[in-house]
Amino acid sequence: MEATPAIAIALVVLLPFVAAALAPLVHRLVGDLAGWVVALVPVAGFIALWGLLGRVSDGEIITIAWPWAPSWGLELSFLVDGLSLTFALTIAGIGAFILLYSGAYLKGHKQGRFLGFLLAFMGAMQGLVLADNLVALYLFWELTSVASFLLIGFDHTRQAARRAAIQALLVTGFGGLALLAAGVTIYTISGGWDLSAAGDLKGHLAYPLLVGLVLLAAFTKSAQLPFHFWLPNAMEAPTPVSAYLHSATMVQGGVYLVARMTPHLGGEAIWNLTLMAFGGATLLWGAIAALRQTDLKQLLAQTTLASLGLLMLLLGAGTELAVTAAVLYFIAHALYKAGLFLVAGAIDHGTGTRDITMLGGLRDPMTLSFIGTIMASAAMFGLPPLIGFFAKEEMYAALAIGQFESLLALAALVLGNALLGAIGLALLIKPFMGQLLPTPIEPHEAPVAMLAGPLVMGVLGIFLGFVPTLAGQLAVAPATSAILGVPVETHLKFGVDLLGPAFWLSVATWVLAIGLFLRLDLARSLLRRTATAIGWSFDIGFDWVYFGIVRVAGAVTRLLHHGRLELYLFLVFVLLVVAAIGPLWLLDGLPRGPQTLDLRFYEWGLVGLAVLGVVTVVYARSRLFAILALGVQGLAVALLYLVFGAPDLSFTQFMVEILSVVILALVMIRLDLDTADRRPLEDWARDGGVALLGGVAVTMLLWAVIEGPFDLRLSTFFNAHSVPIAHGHNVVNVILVDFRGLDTLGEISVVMTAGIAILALIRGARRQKPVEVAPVEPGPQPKRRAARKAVA
Amino acid sequence: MDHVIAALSGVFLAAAIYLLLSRALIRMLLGLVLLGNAVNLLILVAGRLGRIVPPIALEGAKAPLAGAANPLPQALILTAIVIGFAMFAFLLVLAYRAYQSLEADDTDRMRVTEPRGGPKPPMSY
Amino acid sequence: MSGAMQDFATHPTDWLVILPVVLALLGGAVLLMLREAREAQFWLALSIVAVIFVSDIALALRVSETGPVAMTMGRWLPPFGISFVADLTSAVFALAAAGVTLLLLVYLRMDMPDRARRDGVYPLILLLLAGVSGSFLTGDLFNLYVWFEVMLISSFGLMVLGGRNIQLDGTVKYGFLNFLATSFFLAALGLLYGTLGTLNMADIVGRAGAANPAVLASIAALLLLAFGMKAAAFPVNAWLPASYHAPPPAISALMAGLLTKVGVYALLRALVMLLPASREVLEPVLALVAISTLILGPLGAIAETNLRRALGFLVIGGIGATIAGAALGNAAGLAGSATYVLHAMLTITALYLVAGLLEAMTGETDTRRMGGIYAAASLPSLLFFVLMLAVAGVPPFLGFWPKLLLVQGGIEGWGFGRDGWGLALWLAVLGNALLTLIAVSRLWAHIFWRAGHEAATTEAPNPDLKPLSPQVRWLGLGSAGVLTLVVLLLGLWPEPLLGFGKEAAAGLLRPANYVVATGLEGAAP
Amino acid sequence: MILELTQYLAALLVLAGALFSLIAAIGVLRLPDLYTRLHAASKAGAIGAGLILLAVAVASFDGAVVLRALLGIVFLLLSTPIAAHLLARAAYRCGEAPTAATTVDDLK
Amino acid sequence: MSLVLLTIVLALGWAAATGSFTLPNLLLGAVVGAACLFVVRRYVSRPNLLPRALRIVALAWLFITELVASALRVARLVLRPDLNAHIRPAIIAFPLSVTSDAEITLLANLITLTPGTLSVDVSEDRRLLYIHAIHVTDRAAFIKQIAAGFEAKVAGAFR
Amino acid sequence: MNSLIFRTIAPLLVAVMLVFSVFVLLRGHNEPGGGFIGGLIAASALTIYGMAMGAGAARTALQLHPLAYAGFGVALAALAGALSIVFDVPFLTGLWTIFEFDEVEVAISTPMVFDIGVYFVVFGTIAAVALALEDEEGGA
Amino acid sequence: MSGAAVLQLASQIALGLLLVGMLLAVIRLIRGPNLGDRILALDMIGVLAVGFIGGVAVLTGFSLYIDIAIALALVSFLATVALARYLMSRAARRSREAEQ
Ligand code: NA
Ligand code: NA
Repeated sequence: MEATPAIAIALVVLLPFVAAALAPLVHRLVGDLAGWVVALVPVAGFIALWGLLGRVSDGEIITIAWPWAPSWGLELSFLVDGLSLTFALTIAGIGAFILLYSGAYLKGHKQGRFLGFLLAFMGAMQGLVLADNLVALYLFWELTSVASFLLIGFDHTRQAARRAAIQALLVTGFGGLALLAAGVTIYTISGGWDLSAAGDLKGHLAYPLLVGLVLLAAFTKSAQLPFHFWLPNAMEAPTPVSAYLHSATMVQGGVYLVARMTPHLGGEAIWNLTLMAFGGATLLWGAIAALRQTDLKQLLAQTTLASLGLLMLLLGAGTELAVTAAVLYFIAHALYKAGLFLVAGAIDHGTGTRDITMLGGLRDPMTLSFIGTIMASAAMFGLPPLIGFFAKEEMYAALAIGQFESLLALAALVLGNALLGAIGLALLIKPFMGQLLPTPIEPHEAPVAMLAGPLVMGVLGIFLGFVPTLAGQLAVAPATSAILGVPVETHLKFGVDLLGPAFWLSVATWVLAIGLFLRLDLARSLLRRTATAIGWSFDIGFDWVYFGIVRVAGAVTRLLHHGRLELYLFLVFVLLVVAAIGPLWLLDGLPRGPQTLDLRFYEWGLVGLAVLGVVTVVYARSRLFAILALGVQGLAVALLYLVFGAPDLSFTQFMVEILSVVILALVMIRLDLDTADRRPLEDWARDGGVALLGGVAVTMLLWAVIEGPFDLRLSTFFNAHSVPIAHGHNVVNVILVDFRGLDTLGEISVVMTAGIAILALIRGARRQKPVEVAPVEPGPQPKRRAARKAVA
Repeated sequence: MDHVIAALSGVFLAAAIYLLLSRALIRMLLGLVLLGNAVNLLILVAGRLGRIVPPIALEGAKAPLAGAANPLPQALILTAIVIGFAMFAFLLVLAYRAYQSLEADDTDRMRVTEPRGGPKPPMSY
Repeated sequence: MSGAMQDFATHPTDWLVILPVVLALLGGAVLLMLREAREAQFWLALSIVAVIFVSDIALALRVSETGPVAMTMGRWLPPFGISFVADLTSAVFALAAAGVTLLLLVYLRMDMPDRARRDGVYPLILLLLAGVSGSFLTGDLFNLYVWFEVMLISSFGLMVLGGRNIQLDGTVKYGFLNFLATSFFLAALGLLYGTLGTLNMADIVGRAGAANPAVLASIAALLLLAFGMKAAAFPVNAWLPASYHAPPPAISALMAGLLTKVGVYALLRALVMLLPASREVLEPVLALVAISTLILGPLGAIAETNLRRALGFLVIGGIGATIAGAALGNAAGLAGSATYVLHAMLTITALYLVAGLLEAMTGETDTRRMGGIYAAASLPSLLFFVLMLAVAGVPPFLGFWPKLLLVQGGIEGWGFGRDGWGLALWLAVLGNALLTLIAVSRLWAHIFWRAGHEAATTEAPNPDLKPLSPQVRWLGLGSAGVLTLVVLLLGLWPEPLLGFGKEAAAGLLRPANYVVATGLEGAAP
Repeated sequence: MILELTQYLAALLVLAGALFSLIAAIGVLRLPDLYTRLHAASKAGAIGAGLILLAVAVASFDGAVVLRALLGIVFLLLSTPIAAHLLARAAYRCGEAPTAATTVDDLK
Repeated sequence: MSLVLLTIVLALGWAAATGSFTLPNLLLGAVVGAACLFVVRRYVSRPNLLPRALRIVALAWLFITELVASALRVARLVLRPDLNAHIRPAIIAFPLSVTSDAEITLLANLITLTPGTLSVDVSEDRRLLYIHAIHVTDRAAFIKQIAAGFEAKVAGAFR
Repeated sequence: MNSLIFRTIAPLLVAVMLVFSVFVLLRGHNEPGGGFIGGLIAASALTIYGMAMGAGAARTALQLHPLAYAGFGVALAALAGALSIVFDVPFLTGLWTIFEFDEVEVAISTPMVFDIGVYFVVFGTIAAVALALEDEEGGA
Repeated sequence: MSGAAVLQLASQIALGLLLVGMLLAVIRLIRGPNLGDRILALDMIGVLAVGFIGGVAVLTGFSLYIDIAIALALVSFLATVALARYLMSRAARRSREAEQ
């Protein structure tokens, strides 16, 4: 049965999301068997992908595109080549075991949500590696972060879990934004959203920017120094999550991105050297940090860091051999690291502890786990004929020739691999060999669902080691071709070249590893003392930044949102001044000013009366006095309207002004009069200053307007047609009820609505007698005037 | 003539701003009324002032007298006056209610939504 | 008729452009007359809004098929009568507003005290919708002012319903600052009339080029100030966090979902379509405003412990995003702005609705004392999670698409070195996304993941959690759920959204169709 | 001729009205207390405004305007004393003491 | 009864004010007048005005002439340089003999509008009208003058 | 306001003011005035009535809640505009019917109906607010 | 001098006199000393404004302005009543407070 590519993609990418939505239902229906049921989803995906393997290993690149947002040139396009298929198969294959494992691991718990999140993550991860469209790539990239957030925070009542989840989300989200920026930049340069059509971007002005953005995205996702700290913390998640997301798949997203981008961005020194430098540093950092750990999961997490660094380093080296090594190492690592995590979970499950110093002699009670660990540790140690060995051989071969950087990288590789090897030994020997130590739970073997993964993956690692040529043909060479952008034939074959430098470097690595293993306790205490002496870590640094942002946010927000209306208003008026006069001034538009003052005496009189009224309003000491003065200026304005030929306005102004006084008086009956302007002197000057400037600025602007030409055609039209067509002699009224009747309709709606609102307010008052006490908020309370109660 | 009335509008605006900054709700409301008048005068001037001849066609006439004032700004101002009045009435009753319930007419002491020394953001995850 | 009136019959579907406003006003008026019929009020209001919603759908379909639709009131020739013009931007915004209002009416029913009904909550909502629809659909600047005021006064009414102290205080701040904003708008449009001699938007398009650029720039700056205040852009956004959390959640939702968006819409219309030359002059100012709003909004949300106040800050951050599009002024950026407005109308409203449910469950508004919902209630958690990701712009949720367009607009504007503002805006949009992610993940951790109160040392579940009553579950979760579903579906299938964004940007940048539809062919530049 | 006459009459009326109004204002300014000021305002004020309205009526030479002017005058005559009365009453109740020159105060 | 008559009066006034004594306009005036009276219907039926219309008109004339005289006198007073020497204010309780609301009101208004007097208040029991006078030398004479003058005429007009 | 004099004269004043308000309303199309001002005058009249007789009496006189008048006004104005739909003309188109009575033309038009709507809105709203404030005080 | 010219002149003089009157009333408004005096002053200004409108009507021949004058007389009466009421209620409150 061979699925068409479209159906395969749908099965691989879409089905997990559907299953995720249904997972809680499945759990409700079948209970603890849910893991078995949902594991069928990745199995189906794996089979579908397997069907494509033949075509892809023949060098075909399969693309599928569905319409998505045609108006913005977006298609939901996917691309299946060696690289994406290798990743996708890994994700589906390991995913099946993880789901199976989870069902058993969380037996008796509410698994629905958990399985759903895992399935959603699986779909997202598949989308990420299969997407060709840059937007889709970003979409799935972010979805993996979101799923990871939910899974790390699964044990959400503990602050440590919440912290780890937020940390992972923010660090990877930060990188995600860089990816978004990079994607859009590529679109801007290439004119299309499909990455496969982007071509060579190295010549472009934005190339350094693109490299920076892509590597930022990749480094955060794949936990490269200095963004590595979130990954060990992510071990707050349940063990299957650690195994799946935080070793085998999601964290490989960055590695995948670098590989995927290599044809477009790779080859320049800036790309290669940055990758090698950060990769190498992360490799050593992780490997050394792992020595310090006693918790099995922490230990594995640190080695994952190292492996991710190693992969970055190899991709940075960029030669055919190096890339082949990277692909091989990716496969090997996925198999053995997931296995190790699962075994760690099984140990935790079976003994109640993960502390390596408290474990020993488990080979008898947990034989199957022991066998799984042997296979995984051997791969980690790089023993032939496991696939891990070939990966190591390949990478040494790749870097043993070349310049200074390569040799430096080679040294880092040897050291790193030796450290990892030592830990591999420790993982096997410490918990399983020696005497059986007492543990919180009587040690017992995990169920088969939990052990299926480690065992099958271990066997697979061995199997692939025996058929490297097949692996090379089916996956490694196609993937390498995709990364390098040129067809590559596989050169992998079973056997060891005893004369090559690579083998001897391997031997050196083993020797070093055994030596390190023997001095492990010393190394651990040494490293711990060093860390204590330094007293700082990137993890602490994250807290500094995070709470720094929170603190700054708090300070800035309290500063800006102080709750003092008068200051809010002050700012608004300052801006009014700037807006009214600023552009006018900058663009040389200031007015000439009045040439003559041709007012008639009564006009002057009314202007004077208005000014007098206004000044009185401002200076009135008691408020009722001010209200009366308000009446004066209102009357003066109304009379001004009259003498400027606006009787309707005058009419309305009289009515409204007087009614305002009436309503003020009605309301003031209930308000205790307070006499003085309470402003301190400096406020007085400040407010007066901005008031003056505001008046001047708007006057200037108005002058500038009226000194320009004016087009009266609207009014000419109204004057001409008012009587003949609209049958009205009062043009203003005709405008109100006919020419611009809609304004009036809105206006009366305002009036009516004001009525509703005011009545609601007054009713509220009636309901609330006696005066309600304001909710007590922390902070000093304003003094209350007791007399007020009598009024209300 | 227009320049003077424009300046008068400026005077109104200045007084309005000064009152609106006074922190006493009733004074601020008076400021709003003055602001309304300032803007209305501004619109009148922006539509260019006419003199004493209203835009009303006399009995039997087909159009207002030549030199009649520009009717459109008047209509706009009328609408604005009415709206301003409705807003003023609402804000006035609101001020009264605020004064009654919050026991303050000083905006500096009306701090229910944004209390002085409000809570600091929690330093936790 | 003597060259003063249109000589063609009005097509029945032209009425779609004015129908939402007329129906809402009529509905509000009739409901006011029927104040005693408490139960009938709800059903009447619901059916009116439903009819408006359907009519808005028809309008949007018509506009997307035939281009902008216009009606000039009173049969007078434009620009003498008041024109209503629906281009795709207006039509879709109006549609979203009606849809949101429809769901809110349902939501409001879940716990509506009888006195709120007596105080006129239904007429007020209808009038708010009238104001919002009118603002979106009008083609006349002064008429826009009138609808702004309709919107403002009805929001005043809604904000004080119930009359708790916090509402009064919030409304004082909201009231004074917003009324000032509309007054500035009025002054600016008076000045614009004094400069161009017209109020019709399509007419302004044709005439702005010939006017004194300095004067126009100052007027544009005044408009920017006025609309910036309405939209709650930094530094004149203080009223929003001071007031939006004060009224009951449904009312908060209505305001947060609709009101600031109208400010943004007006800003886009005025500065991009009407006064493009002035927009260029003001570009640095717009950019500064956008950048600071983008950054300070989510910072506020990070700092805030009152849930709905925190959401208010997220609203502000989004306003920054929309202004960023206006500052960029290119097609992608403007499409980003337009789609962002749409996204925010849906997402922010839904978030407030969910916030209301959370408040009902916990009896708290303080995030420090909410805790424990994730374990207790799946559906609210799911809704909030989807919405918070949408607001943070995480794909595939709705908010991602505007962010994508803005990032694209930023790069185009920046042009790898041509324009520093483009780069700064680009970085600010990205920075906003990160800060918003911090803010929402904090909210999530504190409200959902944490077991109980912040101070509580145990991990025991929050003892104060109350289950939702069946009424609340159906109406509240139902309406929030429908809205969230829209957010989700539009995120997954963004073609309608992006197609709209493209058209909206084109309409703002090249308003020829708008002008022609209004009936002013000769006036197009 | 009649028109001319009415115009002279109107001129007279408008001047007289303005004069009365001014005098009322002077009274309001000069008289010693509220109660005495109310005398000036309620009498001279009403008369002044009334005369000017009459002047408008006369000058317009139009029956409708005359009737409206009369309506206005009637209204002034009805309202002015009531306003004065209400104000005096309120001021007294509010404790506003009459001028010291007051000889008798039966309201005390 | 009086509502109908008042309606007719208002309709005539309407027609006069609008300047058109046509039938439709009169009808309109009647409708408007009736509607407005409907609002205040509870209070207008009490004074039965019409039968005394003529006497009332006569009173009104008296009222206006007194008013002019009063205004002139006040004008002379306020223009005097030695203003304070010519005033001797007093508030005097005037014992009312008229009893109905309409009569009291009319009297009070007349008093306000006539020389040197101003009605301040009516006692709770409606027996006393407090009058502020701007210049009183003889209290008894003052009371007598009002009782014989305006009060008698008002009483005459209403009985 | 418990003044006998005021209470006695107020109904008369109110009736005159109301008539005047309608007068101002109806001739607004040709001379200064119109629905808004007419409505304000009517509302002033009602306010005086309320002050003199108490808010309760004023409410009784109005029969309906004052805001119902406002709602009626908006509905009337909107319907006057919506009538256009019947005649295939845009919203708020002025439609005129002119009757002849005794050589006198009486025009009935939608702008006039619209203006009457305005009148009711203003009257109803201001009266509602004034009476509500009056109620609050309970009469001094 | 023609009747029209006399009328023009007279009405202009009248406007001047009324303005002076308003000024004096404003002085009273400012000087007070009591609230009652100020209310009276505003009432006076209202009445003077009625006259002013009449003056403008005479000056321009737009006798239709008389309606504005009437309306102003109506509402300024209302204002005075309301303000008097305010005074009254303040008196009532003071006595209430004094009792307590
Ligand atoms: Na109007
Ligand atoms: Na927003």
